[in-house]
This record gives sequence, C-alpha cells and structure tokens, in this order.
Amino acid sequence: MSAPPSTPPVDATTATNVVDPPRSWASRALQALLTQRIVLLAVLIVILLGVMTILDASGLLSGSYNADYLAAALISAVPLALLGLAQLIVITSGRGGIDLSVGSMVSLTGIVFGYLYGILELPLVVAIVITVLAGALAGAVNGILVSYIGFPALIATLATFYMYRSLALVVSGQKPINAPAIQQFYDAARAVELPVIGGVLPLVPLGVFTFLLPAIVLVWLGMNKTTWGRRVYAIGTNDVAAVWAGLGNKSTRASAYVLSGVISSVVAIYTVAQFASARPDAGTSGNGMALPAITIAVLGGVAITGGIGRVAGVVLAALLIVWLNAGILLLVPGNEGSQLQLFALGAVLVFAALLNGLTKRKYGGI
Amino acid sequence: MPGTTDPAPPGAARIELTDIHKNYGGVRAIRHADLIVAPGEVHALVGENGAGKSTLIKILSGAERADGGTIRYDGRDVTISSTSDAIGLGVQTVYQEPQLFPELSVAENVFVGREITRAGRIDWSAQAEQMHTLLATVGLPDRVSTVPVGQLSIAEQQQVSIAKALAAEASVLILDEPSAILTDSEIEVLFAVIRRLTGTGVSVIYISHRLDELFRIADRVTVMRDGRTITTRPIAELSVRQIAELMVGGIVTASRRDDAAASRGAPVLRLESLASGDRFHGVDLQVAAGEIVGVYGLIGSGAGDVAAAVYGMVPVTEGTLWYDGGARRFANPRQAKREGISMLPANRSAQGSFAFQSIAFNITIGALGVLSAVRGWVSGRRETAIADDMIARLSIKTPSARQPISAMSGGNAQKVILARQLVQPPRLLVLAEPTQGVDIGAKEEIHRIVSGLADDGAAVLVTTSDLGEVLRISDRILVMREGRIAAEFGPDASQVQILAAAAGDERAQEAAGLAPIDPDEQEGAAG
Amino acid sequence: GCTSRDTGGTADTGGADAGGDGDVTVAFVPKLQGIPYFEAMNTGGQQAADDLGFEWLYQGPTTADAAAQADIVRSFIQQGVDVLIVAPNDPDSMAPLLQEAADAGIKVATSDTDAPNSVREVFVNQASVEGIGQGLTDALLEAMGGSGKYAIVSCGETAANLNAWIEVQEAYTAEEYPDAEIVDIVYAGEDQAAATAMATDLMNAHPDLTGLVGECTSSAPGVAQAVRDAGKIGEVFTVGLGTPQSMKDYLEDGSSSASILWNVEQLGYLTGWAGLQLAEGNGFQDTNDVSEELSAVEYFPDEKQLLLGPALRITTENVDEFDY
Amino acid sequence: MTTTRPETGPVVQATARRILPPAVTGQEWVLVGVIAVLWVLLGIFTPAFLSPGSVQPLLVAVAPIALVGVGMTFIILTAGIDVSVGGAIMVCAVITAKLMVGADVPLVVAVLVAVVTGTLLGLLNGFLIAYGRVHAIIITFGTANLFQFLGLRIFGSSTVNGIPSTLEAFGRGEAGRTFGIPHSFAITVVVVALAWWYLRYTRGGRHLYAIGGNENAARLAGVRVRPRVMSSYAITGGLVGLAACFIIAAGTSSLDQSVGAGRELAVIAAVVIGGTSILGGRGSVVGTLFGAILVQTVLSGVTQLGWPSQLGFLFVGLFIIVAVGTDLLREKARKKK
Ligand SMILES: Nc1ncnc2c1ncn2[C@@H]1O[C@H](COP(=O)(O)OP(=O)(O)OP(=O)(O)O)[C@@H](O)[C@H]1O
Ligand SMILES: Nc1ncnc2c1ncn2[C@@H]1O[C@H](COP(=O)(O)OP(=O)(O)OP(=O)(O)O)[C@@H](O)[C@H]1O
Ligand SMILES: [Mg+2]
Ligand SMILES: [Mg+2]
Repeated sequence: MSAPPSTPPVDATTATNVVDPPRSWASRALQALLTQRIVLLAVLIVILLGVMTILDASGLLSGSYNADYLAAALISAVPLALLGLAQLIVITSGRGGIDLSVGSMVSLTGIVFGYLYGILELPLVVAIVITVLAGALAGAVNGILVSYIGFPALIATLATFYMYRSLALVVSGQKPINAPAIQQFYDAARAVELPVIGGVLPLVPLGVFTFLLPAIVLVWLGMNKTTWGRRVYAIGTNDVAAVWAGLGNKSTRASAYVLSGVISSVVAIYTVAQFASARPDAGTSGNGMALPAITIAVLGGVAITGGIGRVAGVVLAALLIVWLNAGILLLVPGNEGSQLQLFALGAVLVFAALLNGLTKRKYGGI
Repeated sequence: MPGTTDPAPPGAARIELTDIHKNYGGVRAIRHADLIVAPGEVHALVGENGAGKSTLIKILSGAERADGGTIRYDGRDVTISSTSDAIGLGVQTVYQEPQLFPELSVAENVFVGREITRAGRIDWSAQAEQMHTLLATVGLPDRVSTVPVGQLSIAEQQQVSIAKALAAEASVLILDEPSAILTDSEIEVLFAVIRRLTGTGVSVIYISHRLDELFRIADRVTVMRDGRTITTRPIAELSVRQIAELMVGGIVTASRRDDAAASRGAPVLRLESLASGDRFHGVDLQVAAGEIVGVYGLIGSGAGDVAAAVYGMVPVTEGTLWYDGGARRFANPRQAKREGISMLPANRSAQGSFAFQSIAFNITIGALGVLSAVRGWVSGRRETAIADDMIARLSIKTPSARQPISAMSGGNAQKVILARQLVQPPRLLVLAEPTQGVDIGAKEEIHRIVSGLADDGAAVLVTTSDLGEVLRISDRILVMREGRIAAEFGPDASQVQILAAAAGDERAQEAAGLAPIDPDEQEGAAG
Repeated sequence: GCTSRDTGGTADTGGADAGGDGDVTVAFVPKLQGIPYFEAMNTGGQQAADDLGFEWLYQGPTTADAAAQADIVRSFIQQGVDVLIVAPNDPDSMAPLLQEAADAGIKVATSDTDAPNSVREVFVNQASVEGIGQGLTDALLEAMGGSGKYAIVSCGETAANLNAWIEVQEAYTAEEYPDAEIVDIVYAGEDQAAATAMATDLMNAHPDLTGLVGECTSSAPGVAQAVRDAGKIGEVFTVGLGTPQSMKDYLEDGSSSASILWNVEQLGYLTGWAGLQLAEGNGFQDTNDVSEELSAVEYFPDEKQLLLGPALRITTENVDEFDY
Repeated sequence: MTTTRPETGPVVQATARRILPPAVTGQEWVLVGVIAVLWVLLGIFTPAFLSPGSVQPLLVAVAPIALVGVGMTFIILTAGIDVSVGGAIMVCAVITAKLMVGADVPLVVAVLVAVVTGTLLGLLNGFLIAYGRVHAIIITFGTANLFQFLGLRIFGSSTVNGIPSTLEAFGRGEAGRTFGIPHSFAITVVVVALAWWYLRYTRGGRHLYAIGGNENAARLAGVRVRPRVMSSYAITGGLVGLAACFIIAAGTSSLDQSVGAGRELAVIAAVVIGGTSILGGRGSVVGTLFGAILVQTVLSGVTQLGWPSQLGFLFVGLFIIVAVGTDLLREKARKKK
C-alpha cells in the first residue's frame, strides 16, 4: 500500500504528526468521489441523466426521458425514500439496528387509516393523527423489545414483521378498503402544478411536497440539529460509552423505532392516497417494502454497524434507483426491462459499496 | 520455530528495522524509524503519546504494512505482510488493547490460531495441560481457563493476552504497554517471565510509560519522538529524567499537589458502609469540596467498583450514599450527572470514545444541555466554542476539532474524554485510572488540570493502580484490599506503607523488597 | 421551461416513434410476468398483432405487486402508446393511473381482471364470474359424487377475482349441492410449495375431506401434488384453475380431475383485437366476428364488457390441444 | 470427551471438559420443550397431527430450510449474514430443473450440478465479502438482486414443465422415505451432525467462533480470516444447491419463478430461533434444526386446527419472541449470578 501520489513530502520539523497537505482541486474531488458515498451517488445520478438524455436524443428510447417523466417517477420515490429514512434512523441507532417490519406496519396502519377515514368517515385530520399514533405504537413494540428487553433488532422486527402482516390481513378480512372517501383521497398524491412558477416546471406528484420534503427536512433537523440526533449517533457509535456519558440509551434507541413506526404510518397514508385504496398487503406484497428500504439506506451510505448515516445519502440513493428503473423501462422493452431493474439495483449496490470500501483504506478513512 | 533453536551469532541483530515510514491518510505516524534488537536483550521503546511506538511494532508484527523501509531478521531481508508472516518468524505480540474473543473461554483464547490437534481434531486435554502452566506463569488462577474472557476484568484480559503470546515458542516477544493496567505485584510476575525468556535467547521489545520500571528490566532503550527514532542507548547510561527529556525534547518540570490550596469545604460525598454484592462491602469514605481523595488498590480490590457505584454504574446493595447532604441512590449515570457528578471511565476505548465521531462531538456529547442555546437544539457555534476551548485548555494535539477521535493517539484521546467531563464543571469528579497509558508530559498536564479543578472547589475522587500517581495528587489516600478499605493515609505516606496495606502484610514485604523504588528518582521523573 | 406539457400536444410527446410508421400500438401490462398464463396471453396478443397489423407491447413486473405494475403503466403513458390494457393487481389503485392515461389521450382497457371504478372503455372478460365459480364447483362435485366436504386453497389473500370466484362457489355449493360443504379456505400466496403443504394439512385436519380446489395457477398443481404424495388418488379429488401443461401429469394420473380455464391464447388475441378497435374508434357490436375461432364474441354495452365465452373444462381429452 | 490422554490428571480432565460450552445448549433444551408441548397439544386437539401422513410432509418441508440454515449458522457465527439464499435457490433450482427436462440425467449428476452451481454463487458472495471490505448484508442484498435477475433470465419468461421424477428419492412421496423417514430430512440430520462436530472439535470450526467474536483479534492471532469467511459462504452455497434439489423434489412437476422467494427470512428465522447470536461468536446448528421444526410446526398446526391460515405467521412471530426471549432471560440470569 503506497501513499496517495499527490501527497508531497512535508517539512519534517512540524510540531505535530498531523499534516494536511495542500493538494490540487482535482485530487481532492477524486478522493471525495472515491470515499464519500454522497458524492459518488450525485455523480452517478448526473451520469445516468446524461447517458439517458443522449440515448433519448439518438432515438434509442421508446419514450422521452424528459423532466415530466422524471417528475412522474418521483411518485415511487416517496415511499422508498421515506422508509429509507426510517431505516437510516434505526440503523444509525446501532447495536445491530434494523427494522424489517416497516412494510408490515405500512399494511397495518394503512388498514387503520382506511377504516377510520373510509368506513367510520372521521375527519381527515383525526384519522391521520390516530393512524400516526397507531404507527408509533407498532414502532414502540419494536422499541421496547429491542431497547428495554434487549432483543437483537433483526429478530424483534422479523417477529413483528410476521405478526403485523398477519394482523393486517386478519383485521381487514383480507379485503382492501376502497370506500368513496378513500378513492377521492387520491388527490393527496396526484401530480400538481405549482403556483406561479408551475407553468414552466414539470408536474410533480403532490406527495413529494406534502409527504417527502417535510419528512426529509424534519429527519435532517432531528438527526443533525437536535440533542436527540446527537444521542442517536452516540449510542450507535458506542453504546457502552453512551451509558457512561449518561445519555439515556434505552429511551433514545426506543424512540428510533417509534419514529420508524411513525414514518411507516405516514407512508401508509401516502400509499392509500396513491393507490386510492387501503390494502392489507400494501407494504408486504411482492418483495415487500422493508428490503428495498434497507437496500436504499445502505446504498445511501448508512453503515450497518451504526453511528454513520446521512439524510442526503438516502435521498440521493432513492432518486438514483427510481430514475434508473424508470429509464430502464424506456430502454428495454418487454419482460427483460423489469428483470434488468433487478440487475441494475444489485450492480449499483455492489459497485458503490466495493468502490468506497476498497478506496477508504487508500485514503485512510475510518 | 526459528530463533530459539538456532540462535544468531553473537553480536548479530535479531531484528533490524531500517528507515521505516508509515502514513495514515494525512497523518504521518512514522517518518523515519530505525530499530536494532539483539538476541536475548530487553529493548525498551519509549516516547510521548502519539510518538509512533505502537505503529512501529504493528509493522513488525504484521498488523500494519509499512509504506517504506526494510526489515531484517537474523541478517536476512524479510517481508512481513501479515500477522501469519510475523508469527511464522517467531514474532509474538501483546497489543496495547487486548485482542481477545469475549464469548470464548480463556483456554480457547490462548490457543486460537495455534490449536493442538490430533487426527484433525482439537486435543482439548493437551491444551488444558498447557493452560495449567501458562496460567501459573502469568499469575492467574487455574479456574479462569473455563471462564469466557468477556467476563474478566481488563487487567485479567491483559494477562490472558500475555499467556497467549507465551503459548507459542517466540524468538521475539513484543509487549506494548503491558504494565499500564497491571498492579505492581503482577508486574513483578511479568518481569520474572521476561527474565526467564531472555535467558533462553528470546528478544523482548518492551513499551512503557512507567519509566522507572525500565531500569529494572531493560538493557537498552530507544526513544521516539514525532514519528522518529531519536536515539538508542544502554539504559545504564541514562536516568529517568534524561529519558523524559529526550522524549519531549526539552526540560520536564512538575510539582506535587500544592497543599496550600487545601482549604477544604463542606463534604460533598459521603459513603456509609456502602456495599455492592460481593464486589465491595463496608466502605466508608468522604470527599469534601476542594479535596482530592485517592483510592489505591490492586486489581480485584474493588476500588474501581466503588467509583462506578458512586456514578450509578454499579448497583448499591447496602449502606448509604450521601451526596450534597441527602441520601441518594443513582440507578444510572444519567441520574448522577443530573446532580453534577462526572466520571472518567477506566477503559478509554470501550467506555469512553465514540470512535468515528469528531473530537468536538466527543467533547460535547456528555453535556448536551450546555450545547443547546434552545433546549433540545444543537448550537453549532457553541459546539465549536466549547471544543476549541477544551482543546486549548488541555493542550490536545489536533489540527482541528473536526478530526475523528479514532485518528488520535491514546494519550490525546484520553484528554478528549477528560475534557468531556469538564464541559459542565462538576461538583464531584470521579476519575478511574486517569492517566493509564498516558505519556509523562500529558500525565503531568492531567494532574495539573485535576488539581486546578479541586482548587476551584470541585470534590475529586481518584481510583488508580499507579502508586506514583496516587502519591502525587491525593490530599488523602485510601487503600482498598479485597473489597474493603484497608487503610487511610495522609499525603505524606510512603510507598512501602501503601504497598503493605494494599497487598496485605507478607506480600507487602515481598513487594517492597523486590521493588526498590527510589522515591527520589520517582520524584525526579515527575520534576 | 423544463416541461413539454404545453409544447408537444398530448399523447405522443417524445414517444411518437413508439408506434413505428403510423402503426397502432397496443400495450398490455399483465399482473406478473413469466407465468404461463400471461405469457400465453402475450402469445395470443402477438398473434393478433401479426394478423391485424398493429404493434403489440408486453411488459410485466417480476412480482405481482401493484406498485411495480404502476411503474410500468407510467412508462407506457410516457411512451405515448395508443392503447393501454392492464390486468390490474389491485383494481382500485389502477383507476387513477388509467385516468392519467386517458387524460394523455390514450385509450384504456382492462383484461383478465377488471377495474370497475375506472375510466376503462372496455373490459375483456375471459368468462363470467359465475361461469368460473360454477364450472369449478360442478367439475369437483361431479368427481366427488355430488356430496362431501371440500376445501379451497387460494393464493393472494387480496386477489379480487379469486375472491369473487370463491364467493360464487360458496353460494352455488350451498344452493345446488346441499350435501356438500366447504370446510376451510386457506391462502398460500403464489407459492406452490406452500399450497402443497397447506393442502396436506387440510387433508390431515379433515380426514373425511374428499375434495380440494386450487384456485389459481400455482395452487392447482399444488393441491394435486399433495393428493398424489399422500397416496389418496381416487379418495380425494381436486380441480383447479391450472394452465394445461402444468396440469397434464396430474390429469393423467387422476390426482386432478379437471382444470377449469379458458383458451388463454384466445383471450390474448381478443385483447389485442379489442385494443385495435379502440384505437381505430370502431364500436363493438353485440356479437363480434374477431377471427375464425372467435366468430361470435358477445359484447355487453351496460357493463362495457367483451366476453370470451364459457369457461373451458380441461381434462386428459383436450389437454394436448394447448402448448402452454 | 472420550479420548483423554492416560497421563492427564483429574483436574486437567475436568478443565478440558469445561473449556467448551456444553454439548447441548440451554436454548436447544427450551426448543425441544416447546416443540414437545406443541406436538402433544396438537396431537390432542387435531385429528391427525401426529400421524405419519402429517409428520412426514412436515419433516420434508423442514429439510431445505434447516439444511440452508446450517450454512447460515456458519455465516452468522462469523458475524456475517446471507440474504441472497432465496435468489441462489432460484438459480440452482431452475438450472437443475431445466437440465433434467432436457436430458435424461441420473440423480447424482443433477445433485452435483445443483451443488456446484450453489457453491459458485456462494464463492462469489464470499469473495466479495472477504476481500471487498464491505459488510455482508450489503453485498448479499446486492447479489440477491443479481441472482434473481439471473434466475429470471434462465426461466426465460416461462415455467419449467414436466420435470421428471429423477429426484423423487428426496421427495414427499413413498419413494422419498425409508422406514417412514423422509430421505431429505435424514440427510439434513446427518449434515447437522457433521456440522455440529466440525464446529465443536476442529480448528476450522473454532476459528469461525473466533472470527465472529473479534475478527481483528482472530487476524492478529494468525487465523486466516478471509479464506475461512469465504468458505463459510461457499459451504452455504453448496447446501443451497442440495436444498434446491429437495425443493424441486417436494414440489410439483412444474417449477415457476416464485421458487426460493422469501426463503432467506425463513432460514434466518430458524437460525435465530435456534439461539445463534446475530452478532456472531455464539450459536449452534442443532438449535437451527429445532428452530426450523418449530416454525413449520406452528404453520402446519394453525391450518390443521382449522384456524384462518392468515393467523399462522402471527404465531410464528409470537414464538420467535418467546423462544428468543427465554434465551435472553437465561442470559440475564446467568450474568446476574
Ligand atoms: N489507524 C490510524 N489512523 C490514523 N492515524 C493513526 C492511526 N493509528 C495511529 N495513528 C496516528 O499515528 C500516530 C502514532 O500513533 P501510535 O499509536 O503509534 O502512538 P504511540 O506512540 O503508541 O502512542 P501512545 O503512547 O499514546 O500509545 C498518532 O499521531 C496517531 O494519531
Ligand atoms: N428519548 C427521547 N426521545 C426524543 N427526544 C428526547 C428524548 N430525550 C430527550 N429528548 C429531547 O431532548 C431535549 C433535551 O433533553 P434532556 O433534558 O434529556 O437532555 P439535556 O438537558 O440536553 O442533557 P442532560 O442530561 O445533561 O440534562 C428535550 O427537550 C427533549 O425534547
Ligand atoms: Mg501506543
Ligand atoms: Mg437534562
């Protein structure tokens, strides 16, 4: 292993061992690209957009890869990014943090919402509040199991994944709830034209403004600007040291799972709006929502060992995957198109992880 | 194994490191190091915290790869690119941080990587037999061999690490600060082992900050400073003071705690027949505002547990803890902190540092209230101000408060964690082994800081297994043995008295006899 | 501006060349790709495209998942196809997307599974709900001798069409076969192994059970396999909605008495044909002459439904007529 | 211990015995107890739970999960995880099934092809994890998608129909049993026994525990960490191949692309219920076998009791919490002591 070639020899008489050699802009940019996931993801998104635009211009796509399409595709980025943020919080809280139950919580709280709003016809705000409380409760079960009783998170949330999924089907009598109120609720997710500047911008799904952006801002503030966020990073980095520092590990860790439940219930409400029905398998059909959310989180640079993770990384990862998937559908017709999406996700994940993993050592990262 | 069976010709070097250098990213851990170790010698390696000692021996043991330089073994050029290479050459290492497997038994730990097998199957009885002798050698009782290592104290773990290194036939044995967490009698056991090994031609590289002990064990000493080897000299040519001056590249001054400042205030902490399970019992002690009380005890004496109990980390089962005039029982550190108690934990890496977070994060995490201008919100401005202030006050060596703590040397990391306890000036400061593995200069600074706090009116309780330290900073000294307070002394107690109380009478005579510590030399080292 | 909403008109913004030289493009989105049922529909649709001269596009998700299906529908909207036909995994969730497509000037329709609350212009129905439910019940009870206990192994708990058929089976059994009884309905997902295991459990739970229904293409062979493994061929009879080639073995050894289905390739052909009619603005007649095999396809203007015909009973006699 | 040396004294003998954890862990006893209680209750409250016609299919269903669980236990012992086994099962199964339909291959060849395929996929995982310096869960999330893609491509948008009965020796039918014991389950028990012995009495086995306990320490002690880690994924891959054969044999004569879907969670559930610590360094393969039996018992029991099948997984979740919870409580009690 050799030193980075750009490091010039430094005067040997400096008082401290630590040197911060002046280096060219290009070599610093390269280092950032190779070691920082957020930079890598941003560059990948730019490359994706560039390549697809060129393919589009040369007529190789079956539809135009334009701003309108990208905006429309954001509708699938909303649940993905939101649940990715939920995973960010629980994974960062450490001690093997992970939440496999988010998809089941989406299903279960979606049914709760459907029942309250569609069947009982409660006012929207009341229905939302109770649904979010239900999500918090579902998350609190995970939080108590993990934080106060000491279950490994993977095990506790695997158990509640099974249980909530089952409960959602049982309480709904395995039928979607699609009362008229629910069907009209689609307006909460449909694409909108922004006032004033809207005419020149693509139609962005309303959910991006009503659900995703507020959630991004809140989670970012919480993780970076509050003492609670400090505690989350601290217990995730070193649980024992956090106890010695008097940080109240148990309540903080439990709160991470509660928040994950809350975010799941928000996704549930969004999903009800997007699909105009409350489905008992909304978060669990197909591969479910949990595994893609975890994938997005780790692609976004969240360290599975805890203590490291940034909101921007998760959001960029969700954008990259959603736009990549949308592009593939235009590029490759037929069944191969949706199959190739699997390949692309796997390849991007392995590539990004390997690249950063291997280069960190060269650049002396942690 | 090479080396032991085929000793090198007299005068030839067993190990010869030439022009080694090593960078960690932008950190130049080693700029230029030469080291020549002869067969059968005990070669001491000294230097301030962060001088590069651990890095140098990691290169020799294959745990890290050098960026440049050559390694010769018995006159041959060798490449050591993995720990297996080093082990193959007969280089055995006891690392600064014990490298063990918490879930596995002591016996398994000792034999991992060198299991004795018969017909593909591990020969457990053969290993058990060897364990018997190995444990005796390092002074651990036979029964621990079946105990999972995770359940042992950190000192016992260090002893297991040594046993592990001894289990293989070594030609070079590297000990990185083995004595930092050992008590004096355990050090004697270790020295006996070292003498026996060097007698058979094994070379020992010995790193320590306890300069005085080097004179009893080392043949030659190499001094490192700022990533360079400065000089190698026979130890007989040097005094503790001279070594210290070579290390820091200047004059060392230090003073004993100033007694004039000992204008005591009201008692802040009072323990009345405090007990915790079978850890300790019947402990009475009292700390007043402005007073530093030192508790000295060998490993297993319960001194550390008393400190942890005051901080709510160890449950109190009997007795009363009076704090601030009221009877309290803290269920966890959070409650203790609320009342103005801070504690520096004994195990820096496991209990203290948030490894990949910044220095600023590490300093401020214990006082989120101070960090917030608006309750619950982090103020970046305050964070920077607090961190920069602490970096200046404690002379922490770092280019910026944004560096991760994982990139710091042990001593500097220790200062960062001490700084955490001082952000909100505590009414009672509890320090467990505050200068373990800290170099002589930093140690002096830490002592000065602690004295200053006491002068400002804080009550300070220090538990330590460093005899020099307890003598130097305490206003009053308590000695613990077998979970009880065995004796109490004023600041003028002699080392022999304290050792006698700590070890019990007959062991004390032995220890005192075997350890002719020259108080003047000791004082000289400190200034 | 960043949008081409105002500049490019409606349907064929950017995607104008999707249809080739002025060809009509008909896109079909199945619930799930890779299963014989929908792949056979694809074959039929492609056949219609070749015969009638339009372009047939087919793309399905890799899991039977409403969200994944929605992505594909969105991509077809972006491609500006002329006609979009969907077999929705979740009818309600498809309705808003079909509205979006219609807003973009695309003709929309459903096939195989309806989205009744949507703006779809026609539903291509394979057989009436009654036809399938009664066909299954009749076929099974014929084998069971008109009486006895039977159980149903269904698939996705929320699949709308399966649940509708089950309702018919329940009502029809109670009405027509008073001596027969449905003892349990279980859900195995799209998982053959789970269907087999559950069928086995049902036989153990009800030792007097003499009939099993496999409600979808994965559980139909599953229940037959369970009977075969238990050595109860001739004691326990099974029917199901299985594709012919996957049922062939079981029909031959008697572990399955019959498979109720329809000609899936013809359903695909009809779907393609209906798409073309929509694109060209031709209305549907009460009976339509689609092709040689489909000479009198009924259209129900009230429900806006094309009906392929009565359900088909597949047995050893006719199984080899189908190559899927 | 049976082979103590003649010259060793009683003290050393006793020590040698206690250096290792007990041969059967507390968690295994708990599971045996819970399973026994369940079986007795189900035997009483259902008409035929304890009949061969019920127990045999149950054991056949347990076999592939427990078999892959053995490999997964190795992996989790090293503090790794493999969430790609579902995708790997799909690839192995479709390759083997297509091979059998196309050519009249003997049993041995089919098994060999499946095992080799699985081993290759496992080697890929192992290589990327051991040499790529990336956490196992990230790599295997990635390869899970890649394997699924590969499997779907090989399926080529259709099912594999008319699979011959080459593998029926592993099947659910009469040909799959000897003395009433399903072959696939018997093979699984043998594999579990071998793995138990390997983990307990060989260097390689103990090294897995060491790596999971403290990877860096293992490296410093001269354990060849990377090859060992890589081999644990390769072994899992091989077992996935064999399990794919069991799955084909126990399935119908056609194979569709849902094969293997969601199996990774079932396998991980079996391993963690069996008492293997997800953090590595502690665990046993025997527990994994019991964990798989427990899950299948619950699922089968719910259907046989005539309860709604949707409730099955509610109880699976509850039993995970009960089983792992007792383990936690015993651990806490031991620490207090
Ligand atoms: N893994 C690492 N990454 C970055 N920098 C490192 C790393 N390890 C050591 N360093 C830096 O290298 C220098 C030498 O550290 P080293 O641990 O060798 O010091 P030391 O002499 O052993 O100190 P101490 O007496 O405190 O143990 C220090 O500046 C330290 O911060
Ligand atoms: N478990 C928790 N979950 C969410 N928010 C919390 C939690 N604990 C505390 N907070 C928030 O953090 C803020 C600060 O809390 P707290 O009083 O516990 O810490 P502090 O005052 O900063 O530190 P100290 O423990 O030193 O007093 C509170 O306003 C509260 O809203
Ligand atoms: Mg060091
Ligand atoms: Mg507070």
